[in-house]
Order: sequence, then structure tokens, then C-alpha cells
Amino acid sequence: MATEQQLANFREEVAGWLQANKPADPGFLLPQSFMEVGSEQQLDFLREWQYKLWSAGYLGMAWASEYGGQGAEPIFQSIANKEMARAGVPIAFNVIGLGWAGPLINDLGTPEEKSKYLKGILTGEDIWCQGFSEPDHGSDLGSAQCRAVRDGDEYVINGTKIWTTMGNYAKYMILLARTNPDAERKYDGLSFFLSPMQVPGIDPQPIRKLTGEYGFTQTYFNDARIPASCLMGEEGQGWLLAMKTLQYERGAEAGAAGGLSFIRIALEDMIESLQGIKRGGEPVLKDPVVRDELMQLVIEDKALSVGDKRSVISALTHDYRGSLPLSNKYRWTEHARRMRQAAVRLQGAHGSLYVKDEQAVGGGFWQRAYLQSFSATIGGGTSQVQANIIAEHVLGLPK
Amino acid sequence: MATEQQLANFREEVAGWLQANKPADPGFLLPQSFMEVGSEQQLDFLREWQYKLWSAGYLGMAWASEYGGQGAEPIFQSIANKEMARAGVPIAFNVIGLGWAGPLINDLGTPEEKSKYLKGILTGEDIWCQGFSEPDHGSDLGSAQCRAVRDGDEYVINGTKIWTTMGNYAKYMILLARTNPDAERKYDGLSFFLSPMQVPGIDPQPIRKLTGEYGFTQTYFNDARIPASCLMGEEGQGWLLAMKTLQYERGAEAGAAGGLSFIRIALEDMIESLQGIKRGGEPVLKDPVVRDELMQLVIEDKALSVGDKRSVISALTHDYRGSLPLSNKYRWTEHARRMRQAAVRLQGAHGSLYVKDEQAVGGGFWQRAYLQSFSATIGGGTSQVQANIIAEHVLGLPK
Amino acid sequence: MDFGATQIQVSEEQLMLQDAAAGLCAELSSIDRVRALLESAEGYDENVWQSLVDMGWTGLAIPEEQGGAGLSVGEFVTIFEAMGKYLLTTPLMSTVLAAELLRRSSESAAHAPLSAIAAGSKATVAFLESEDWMDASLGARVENGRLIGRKEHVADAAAADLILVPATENGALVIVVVEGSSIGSEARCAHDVIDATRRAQALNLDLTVTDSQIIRGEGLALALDETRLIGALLVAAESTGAAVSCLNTTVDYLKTRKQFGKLIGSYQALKHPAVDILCAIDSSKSLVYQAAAEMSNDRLSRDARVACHMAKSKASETILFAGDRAVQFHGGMGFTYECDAQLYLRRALWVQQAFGDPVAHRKQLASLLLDA
Amino acid sequence: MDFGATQIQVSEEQLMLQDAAAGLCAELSSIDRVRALLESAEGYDENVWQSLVDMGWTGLAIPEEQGGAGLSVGEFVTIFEAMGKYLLTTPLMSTVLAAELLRRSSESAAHAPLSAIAAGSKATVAFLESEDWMDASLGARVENGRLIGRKEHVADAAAADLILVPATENGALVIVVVEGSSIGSEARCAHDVIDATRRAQALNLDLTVTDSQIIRGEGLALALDETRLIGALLVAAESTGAAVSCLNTTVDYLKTRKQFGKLIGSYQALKHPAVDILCAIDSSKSLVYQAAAEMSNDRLSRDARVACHMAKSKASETILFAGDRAVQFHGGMGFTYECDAQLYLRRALWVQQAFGDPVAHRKQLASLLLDA
Repeated sequence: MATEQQLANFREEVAGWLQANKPADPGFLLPQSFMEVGSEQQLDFLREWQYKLWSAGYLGMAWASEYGGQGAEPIFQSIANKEMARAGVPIAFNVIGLGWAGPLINDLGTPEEKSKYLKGILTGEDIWCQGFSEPDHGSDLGSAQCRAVRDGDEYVINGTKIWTTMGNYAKYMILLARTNPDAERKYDGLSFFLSPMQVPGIDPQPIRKLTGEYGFTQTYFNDARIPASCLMGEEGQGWLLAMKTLQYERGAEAGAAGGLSFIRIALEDMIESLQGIKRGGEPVLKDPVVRDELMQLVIEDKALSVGDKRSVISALTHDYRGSLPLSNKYRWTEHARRMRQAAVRLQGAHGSLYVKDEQAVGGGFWQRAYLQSFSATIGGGTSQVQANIIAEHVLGLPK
Repeated sequence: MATEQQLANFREEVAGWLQANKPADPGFLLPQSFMEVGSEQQLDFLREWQYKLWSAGYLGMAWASEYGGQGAEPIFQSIANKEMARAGVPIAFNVIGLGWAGPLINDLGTPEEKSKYLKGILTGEDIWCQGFSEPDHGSDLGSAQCRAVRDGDEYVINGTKIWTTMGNYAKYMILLARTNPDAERKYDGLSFFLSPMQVPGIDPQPIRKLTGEYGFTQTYFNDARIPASCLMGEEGQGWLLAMKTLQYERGAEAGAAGGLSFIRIALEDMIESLQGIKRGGEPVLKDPVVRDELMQLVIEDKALSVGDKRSVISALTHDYRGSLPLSNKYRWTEHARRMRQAAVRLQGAHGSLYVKDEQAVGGGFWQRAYLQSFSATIGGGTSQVQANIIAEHVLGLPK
Repeated sequence: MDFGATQIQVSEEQLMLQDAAAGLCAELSSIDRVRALLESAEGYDENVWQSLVDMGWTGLAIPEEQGGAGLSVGEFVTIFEAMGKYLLTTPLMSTVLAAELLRRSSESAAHAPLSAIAAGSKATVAFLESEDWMDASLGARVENGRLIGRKEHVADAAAADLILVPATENGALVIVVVEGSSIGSEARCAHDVIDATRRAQALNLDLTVTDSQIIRGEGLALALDETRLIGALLVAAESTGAAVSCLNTTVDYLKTRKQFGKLIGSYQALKHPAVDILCAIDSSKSLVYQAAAEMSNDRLSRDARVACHMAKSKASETILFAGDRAVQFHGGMGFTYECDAQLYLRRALWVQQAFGDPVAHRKQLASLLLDA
Repeated sequence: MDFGATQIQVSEEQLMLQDAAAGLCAELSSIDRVRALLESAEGYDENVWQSLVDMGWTGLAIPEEQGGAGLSVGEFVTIFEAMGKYLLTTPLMSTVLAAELLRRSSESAAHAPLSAIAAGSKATVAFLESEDWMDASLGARVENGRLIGRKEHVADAAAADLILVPATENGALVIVVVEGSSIGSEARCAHDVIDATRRAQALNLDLTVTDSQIIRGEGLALALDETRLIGALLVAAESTGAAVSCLNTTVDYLKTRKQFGKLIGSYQALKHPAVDILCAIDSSKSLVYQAAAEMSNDRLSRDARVACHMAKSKASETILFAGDRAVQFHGGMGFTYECDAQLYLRRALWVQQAFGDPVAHRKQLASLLLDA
């Protein structure tokens, strides 16, 4: 196991490298998250950055070297990730590959699957997307209706997936599809595919988001034929593999290849952004009512940060076992939404400006961040569904 | 119809009389509402005050003179009520008689019922209580289980009623009981009784409220026999009559005999009560954060007051017909709760004092008012049930 | 302690205007037309403008001597509520406020521009030199026959035939009436407004001005202050209309979308916030109508000021709450540009700052109520 | 911008204390015993007090030289959380704070009273002369050998063997150590505390004092200020425990009560606020534990101060929210004295003011974070 000193040295090394290699402002909007890659221009820029990160040895550090990794302890990747956030560098954009498909293949894939897929994920050459959600079953993955029918050496896919990140740029999709509509439990009828995207009958249509930007597609499958070898595991294991996939979100510790999925949007920066703003001729940061609101946000922010640390100390979680991890998504995403809304609200007239305005505070960063925040309070189970889950699982309240 | 001048003269007359006759502080706690009469001492005091009000001609003004009223237009009673609120006199305590049973009997009673009951309601001699709610069916009156079985010239009552105001002092009860448990619609099985209380088998047990005071009883019926003539209307009309009764709450216009059910607890007075309070050496009313909160309350208060007037102007209610009357109870009671909670919260250390403390702000008025406020957010359909009703009836959202 | 009058009434004019406005806005502003204008340079339709002029709306509160109808400015509440409901945006609000400022200046120099507005000229007021709605200090000045200064967030500046520019002249407040055509494109910078139904510019002014363009007078500071308050009220009215449509859009979705086998509108987690939005709208309406009843074309009374502060504070919060929840409750759909929820949310982000945010209005309200 | 440390840890002592405190409080403070004490004059049980002394809790943070255990005052967090959970109220908090003030004075005159406390004497500090927790000015004074002044809201004054009275002497702050027995009943007025588990008095002081009773020194103002902050933290800990029980009581009811044919806990209108209470409790716990980790028996660091302000602000709001909803969600039952919901709501009304309300703490926090 690495010593404290080794880790400290590594931290310094990464920080130095990032300092030296952080890309200059390209003069066009960069995505705040991997769900905002909407132009070839952005794609090229981010691909180059990810390749650079990987070449420097800061992506896939815990993966085996034969697949493009370095076989290092996961802690090194965690450190690198933290330094990337701190340095404010762009995202490592191929997130579905790095953080979802990659770790899954790395953990459960066959040697063939590992050889075929892992390295391209790290270099950014092979962009991955996910096909889990469907238009009619937003928060209810288990009811997915997209059909996969075995026909000889192929599966024939029919149906529609939505919220396919970079569906129009991706080479592969992790696809949840129904192979057995008659299964007793609906979950047992699902299977998991590592599907190619450049196949006749697969048609990803870009979705314009409320921000005005792109980043997702709705993906239509019309008798699309994919090789039967794309099935991961066995038929009927789809639900299991999808749930496993969603567990990798916690980052390097869970086996993800690392890099930033989201740029850091911190409360400290939000308060900083208000430095120049005045109300009634006085700095808005001197307004007692504003200060009170900001302190409420700071307190919540601190409570959540401390909560993340408390959640792993058993003696300090005796009252409501499981509440901290289970409420984590609900609380952080709602906090982010409130914080970003406040950021815009406190800008005075500048709050009405958007991203193409030269005078917009931080280039309209907070307007965009606020609108974008709904991706997290809606995606991955709406806040309302999250609250149900917490109520039922932690408090034991009836369905 | 009375002229403006006559009304103005009358207003002046009442105001003058109230000024001259307002009782002095008796040296013990007086009820803020009719749901708080918990001692003989209070009862005697309030009975005397109601008698005085009636003798002066300011109660039951719109009722016929043969039943103790004056046959005047309801507008006179409305004016008298408003002046009572303004003058801050004690409540006219026999509220279930004056505002519920009385108007019902006055509107729908037989001549015998009118002769027997109305005058005693006005003088305060005959105290009335209500027996609608039951322990297991809080917000769900239609499910009342208390049984009334006809046996010759009598009904035999068995069951339990709860939240019987002044049940231990009352001579009569308006009682909702089930005469036909087999009715197809549960509502059709209910009947309405003007029941005597001093009958063997009727046992009202005082309930101590969260304020520490009394005012309600839980009333047990064990084979209590009451004359069959106590049935009002016919068997099966109970639900209809109960609903009619609940509609009299709007005051004189609806036929109620008048007087105050609640003393006025106004936001203006709440703000006044904070005049002497300091925080950090400065008046709390100069604290910008406190002022902002108070202004939020003031704005809601004003919006509700204006809303009451807007609700009768058809052209100004075009978007959501019915929303103002239907949300009135929900909004005023929740506003009152918040306002009273803030009143206590803003008192500094004095917020921790209660009604027996000489230093408590206003004799602990706001502490008591806050605790008491839940009677309105719970009673008569909880706020949560109210929100359902508004959602379904105004917005048409599904059950 | 006096929270101001609670009287509310509806005038004959208001009733007629209400019907007319609802009908016209529904006809002129289908959601498709709203969307078609979002990415246009002008942001509005000249034919629509002409219809409003034909209705006599530009001159509604302009004195009859200057060709107007001489009604109370409060009558506009009903018009802007309807426009908000259909997201119909034109330079009308800017023009009405310019007329208000001119009229309230009570100076004869204001007569000619007032007549022009009554006849259909578009106008606007350059209220701001920074992001700070509550700062009345001015950098723009008239010096040696030139008007020099920078104005920001000038609503409808590109469309305006007349731009009213508050400035100082020898330390005194004046209003300079500038022809839009006299400001070149090099001096204009279009804002990217988050509410894409609106247009605004920053202006770098350095122009020759003649004496006849300058309105001077004792009452100008008060006139400007009152015009801002009236602006706050009109925005409150407009945003209340928008909040109604926003809630309707949301409720429609809640009645048709199913999840986990049930209409999502049956879940209290969505139902009860919808009720809270309804109640907030009811409050906003009550406050806006009551403020309208307090309006007059003379100096604003204390109660009128109280009412404007209340209306703007509540209406701002209402549309932001409604817009934010509209996006959330539409789920994934709400996250798309195609869904109308974003139009209301973007409107809300414009509304909350316009003519001062809720906290600023409550601060002024507190002074009126607690310190008098 | 630095919001302070986020480290959190649990010491061996804490683990042991946690188990001990949970066990003892559960044993000593059934809800029946809590209720039996509500209307008693004393408000606590002398045998219970003796048990706490026997556990060594009064002397936990007192230096070993004075007979204590010399641990960090942060260790008390776990004890008061348990006491709050079982609504076990004794003069322990007053006593601990008195010891803290004595210890932080660093004066030798404090040694004797510290030893007495370690040995089981009850003590309290007369922090207040008005309702204003944020006012450090003093009317009480030592003059010609007499201590004269009025103190209000003195917690556990009737039980206290020692009352520490901040006063001025020739304009300088001193702490006068007064024996409870030297204050007659005519000089005491019992408060009617809304949280009926607590006792407090107002004191009209006019006493002879000897030099040995007076603690003087440079650091007293800071010691007093720090003691208040620690008081805020201990109240935060205690109220977080109470909020847990409050939520548990509510959840139990939601799981058993039916309305309209369903368990009411299945309605999102009750379920989701219950989750929000849970989250508020989780925040309070995190902040309280983190603050405990920042505590030290030396001067409080900036981060320790930040943490105390945060913990008290959040915990106050949490218990008030939990108590208010507990009453509401119990429906008619919640409106009775018999239902435990009112115990928690009354506790909340005490907590929110104690050692400063949330707004006051956030104001101080803002100065630390934004103005440094």
C-alpha cells in the first residue's frame, strides 16, 4: 500500500502537471457536464484534452496496463480526480465509457470484451452512450419496453431510448432491452447489451435542452440488427447489470476510470461571483438579508460535506442507518438547484443576461448552471421519487 | 333597507357601548377562542358577558323577536361583530349554539324546536356542544360510527365523540349518529339529533390540550337513552344537516347569532408586541432580516384580506373559479400558524416564557396563540386534506 | 400600524379592456408564434404592434390633449396580465413607461413626445447604468451640448423611436429625449436576454443634443421614481398572467402523464405544490388588482406605493416558484427546449430582477410601514 | 473563502460515553418519569443527578488538578444528545457551562469552585439581564462590597449551589461566585418556562460579597463569550437528540394511524416532510459532531466558532420544524397534552432562543466568513 509520502508526492505531481497543461479558454462555451456536449467543436476540444490526460497517466489508473491502465491503487485516481476539480480543468467527456460501461466491463466483462473496449474508452477514441431511460418510463427503469429479439446470430432491436448522452457521436451504447416480455417478474425479462451505434436502423435524434444547448439524443431503433455477441452476461441479467452500472457513480473507489464528469460548481465560487454586484449602491454581499440567505446555503453545504465523511463512521450513524448514503443524491442535487437559483437571483439586472452576453456575470455561468441543475433533480430518479425511497427505506413508512 | 346613515349611527352606538362596557381584566386567563373554556371561573365570567351583550341587543339581532332576537337586517349584526373584534372584548362563548345549532334551528327547525332552544342560546343559559368528530375518523366525518337505535319513544346511543367543545358544561349537543349501518351510501345512514347532555350514559371526559388548558371533552355514550323527538328532520338526513351546519361559519350573513368566536389576533398586534424586544442591543424591529420576514407576513396578510374582497367580484376571479373560497381556510389558518410561530421566535429569551410568567410578552399571549393555532390547521379538515380538496376541485387533479 | 387599503374594485374600462385584451392576445400570440419570434432579431411582430396601437393602448393613460384616452395607468394591469398569459411581448411596456415618465414630469417639453407615443411611436426609458435597480445616482450627463454616458439593460432600445435618457445637467436631473435613429449601431450592444421573448441593449451615448430635447423641472426625480414603481406593478401584472399559463401547462401535464401506473397528478408530492402555486397566484392577483385600484395619474399615495411594493415582491416570487416547479414536474420533458416550461422559467429570471427584486421591494415596504 | 474544516472523528472517550449515556438516559428517563417531573417544583430528580455525578460527568472537562477528568468539552456532545433524546433534564448543562466559564477564566480564584463542581456541586451562570442573548453589556455591578443587579432567565437557579454572576467592578468585567443559599426567596422569581422540563428564575441581587468571591482577569470577556458559544453547541446537541425522538414518535404514529382507509404514512403530504425532517436531523448531527471535533479546552479557533454558529442555527430550526410538524401530523391527537408531540414543540420554543436564535448566529457566522 502506498505511503502517505507517496500519495503527497503524487498529489503535488498531478497538481503541477494540471497547472502546466490546463487548456486555455477556447473562446466557445465548454460543457459544465458530460450531458452538454453539443457541437463538433466541443467534441474535438474535449477529445484532445482527454487524450492528453490519459497520455499523462491520469485516467484509468486502477485498470490493468494491458487495457490501457496502470494497475495502480484506486487512491491515486481519487487524488488525481480531486486535483482536476480543484484546478478547474475541463471535463473528461467520455463519461459513460469511463464511469459506467468501463468499470462494468473491467469488473464483469470477458477477456474479449476487455480487450475490445477498454482502451478506446480511455483514449477517447470510442465514445460511449447509455440507453436505459425510455420516453414513457422516466423514473421507472424496470418497465423498459425496448425489445431485443434473438434471430440467429443477431438480436433485432425495436423501440426508443431517451436521454442518450452524445448519442449522435457515440460508437457504442450500453443498452437495456427486453428479451422476454413474458417473464414473471418484469425485471427478469431484461438483458444488457454492448451495442454498436453505427448500424442501420439506429437513429439518434438530438434533443435541444432547456439551456438552448444539445448533449442528448432520443434514439430510435427500427429493426436494428446487432451481433448476438453484444449480449453481456446472459439473457435476463439486464436489470442486475444495469443496477451494478449505476453503482459506479461514486468514482474511483468503485472502479471508475476517473476524470471529471462535471466541473466543480462550488458555493464559494457562487459567493465570489457576487463580489462586484451592488444593490441600493451597496455591495450585495453587505446586505444583511442576502447574507442570511447565503449563510443558510453555507450551512447546508457544510452539513452535506461533513455528512459525506460521517456516513462512513458507524458510531456516528446510529440513529438512522443508511440515511446518509440514501439521501445523498436528493440533498446535494436540491441544494445545487437552490444555490444556483440564488446565484442568478442575486445578480440584480445582470441576472437577466444569458450566455452570449459579454456583460453576463461569469459568461452566464450561473444561469446555465441553474437551468442545468434540473438534469440532476430529474435524472436518475426525480427528487420526488428519491423522497419516497428515503421515507420507505430509512423511516419504514408504508408505500 | 337601512340607509348608510343608519348603519353609521349604529356603528357609533355599538362602539360607544362596547367602550363603556368592556369588562376589566379579570385577573385570570381568558380564552382566545370558544375552544378554550376550561374552568367554572371562566364560564361564569363569559356567561355574564354574553348575557350583557344580549341584553344590550347585540346578539341574535337577525333572529325573530319571539325567540329572543330583534328581527333586524343581518348587516347590523355584522357591524356589531366587527366592532366587538375591534374593541377587543371577550368572546361570546356559546359558539356552538350561536353559530352552529342556533342558525340551523332558526332556518330549518320546527316551531317547537325554535321555542325550546333559541332564546337559551342567546342568553347563554343553555350551553351547546357539538358531537361530530370521532376518535378514529378525524377528517372523515362521513364514516362516523356512533350508533343511534330507535327503541319506542327513545333512541339508544352508543359510541364516542371527540372534540366536544365544553362538553362538560353543555346542556345540549348537536349529535351526528348512525341510524342505519346498512345504508348503501355511508352518508345516508346518518341522522342528526338535538340531544340533551344530562342523561345517564352520557359521560363527557375533559381533554387537556397541548396548551395545558381544557375546553374539549371526549364524550362517551353507553346505552344513553334520549327522547325520539330529539331527532331533527328525518332519519338519514344527518349528513345534509351536518354539512348545512358547517356552512354557518361565515357569520352573520349566514344567519349566525353573532358575537366573537375568537378574539382578533392580528399581525399588526404581533408586530406591536415586538416593540420592546432587542437583539444585539438594537430593536429587533430594526433588524433587516426580521423586517424582511415581517414584510413577507404582511404581504400574505394583505393578499388574504384583499382576496376575501376579490372573491365576490366575478370579473376578477376568471382564471380559477372557486379557488378563493375553497382555499380560504387552508391559507388563513396556515398563515396564522406561521405568524404566531414567528411572534414567539422573535421575542428573544422571552420566547421561552409561558402564560404564568409575569415577564412573558403580553402574558404569554403569542405562545398560547401559536399552540392554539393547530386547532385550526387540524380541525375542520387538516391542511393536508384541504390541499387535496383544492387540488381536485379547483385544478381538477386526479384523486 | 397600517398595511394600506384593502379596497378593490373593477371599473367599466377594466371590464372592457379585460375582454378585449384576452381576445386579442389569444388571437395574436399562439405559442407557435411566440416560439417563432424567440430567435428573431426584433423579437416582436410589427403587425401586432400596429394592432395594439389601433386598440388605442399606447395612449390609454396619455391626456386627451396629447391624443390619449386619459385613463388611469392602473387600467394597464389587465392588458399586461393578458399579454403575460400569452407570452405576447412587444415594446408596449417600455412605451407605456416612457409615456408615464413624460406625463409625470408635468413639463410642456413633454407634450410633443407624448403626442407621438399616443399616435403610435415606440419609446423606452434608459433606467439603468448598472445592474443596480435601487441606485438612483447617474453618470450620464449633459455637457456643452452633448449627452455623454453609458446606459445598460435598456429595454426595447432597438425598436424605440424615442429613448428617454435620465442624466444630470449642472448637477440637476434632466430627461433627454433622444431619437432612436440618432444612435448608431456602433454605440449599441444587444444584450442576450435569458427571457428570449425580450430585447434590450446597452448604449454608449455621446451625442449632440439641442435644448428642445431636454426636459427640466423640479418634479423629475419623483416622476422617475414613480415610473419605476409603476414599472414594477406592470411587470407584476404581466408575470401573474404568465404564472397562470405556467401552472395550467403544468397541471395539464400532471393530468396526462402516468408513472408507476398512476397519473402523476394524483401524487401529493406534485399535487400540493401545485396548490401552493395556485395560492401564490391568487395572492399575486389580489395584490396586483388592489394596486391597480390605488393607481392615479396624480402623485402616488402612500397606499399606492405600499401596494406596488407588495405586488412586485409577491409576483416575482410566484413566477419563479411556478417556473422552477414547472420544469421539475415535467420530468425529462421539462428539461427540453421544446417544452414550454422553460419559457416560463426564463421569464421568471427576467421578472425577478426587473424594477427591483423582492428583497429590495420589501426593504422599501418596511420603511413605509415600520418607520413612518 | 473558507467555510471551515469538515473533518469529523470519534474519539475512544466518545464511543464509551455514547454507550454509557444512551444506557443511562434510557434507564433513568422513561417518558412517564419525564411527565411526572413536569409539574414538580424542582423539575428534576436528585437521585438522577447523583447518578450523573457518579458517572463523573460533572467533572468531565475539569482539569485533573481540580478533581476532573480533563477531557475536551466536546465530549459532552454525545451526553447531551442522549439526554435530549430521552428528554432527561437536570442542572447538568448549567453546571457544565459554569465549570467552562471558571476554567476558561484561567484564574486561581476559580480553582475552589471548580473542585466543588467536580465533586458534585450544582452551578449555573447568570448570562442574561434581558431577553437579548446578543447583548454583552452589563447592568450588574460590584460596588462598596455589594453585588447589585437584576439577572433574568437564570437556568437552574433554584437548584444551583453556586451562581456565577458576571458584573462590572470599576468598569471592568468580573465574575462573582455567589452561593445559592445566600439569595433569599424574596429575591427570586420563578419563570414559567414553556418547556416544562426546565426551570429558571429571575434574580434581584443585592448582596454583600467578599473579595474571595470575585474572579478578576483580562481574559474574562473572551471566556464568557466562549462559554456562550459552547452553550449554543450543547443546546444544539441536546436538541438534535430531542428531534430524533420527535421524529420517531411521529413516524410511529404515521405507521399505525389510518384515515380514508390507508395508513396516513403512505400519503406523500406527510411522508415527504418526514424525510425533510430526517435530512434536517442528519445535517444537525453532522454539524454538531463536527463542532465537537473542533472543540478544545484552549481558546476556540476560528473554525470552532464557525462550527458552533452553524450547529446552533441548524439545530434550532430542525427541532422547531420537527416539533411543529409532529403536532400537525398527529392530527387531533397532537392537539392534546397527553400526546408527546407537545413536549418536543415546547422544547423547540425553548431551544430556538437559547444562547441566541438562528438569525443571530448566522449574522455572526457571516462576519467570520465574509468579512475576514
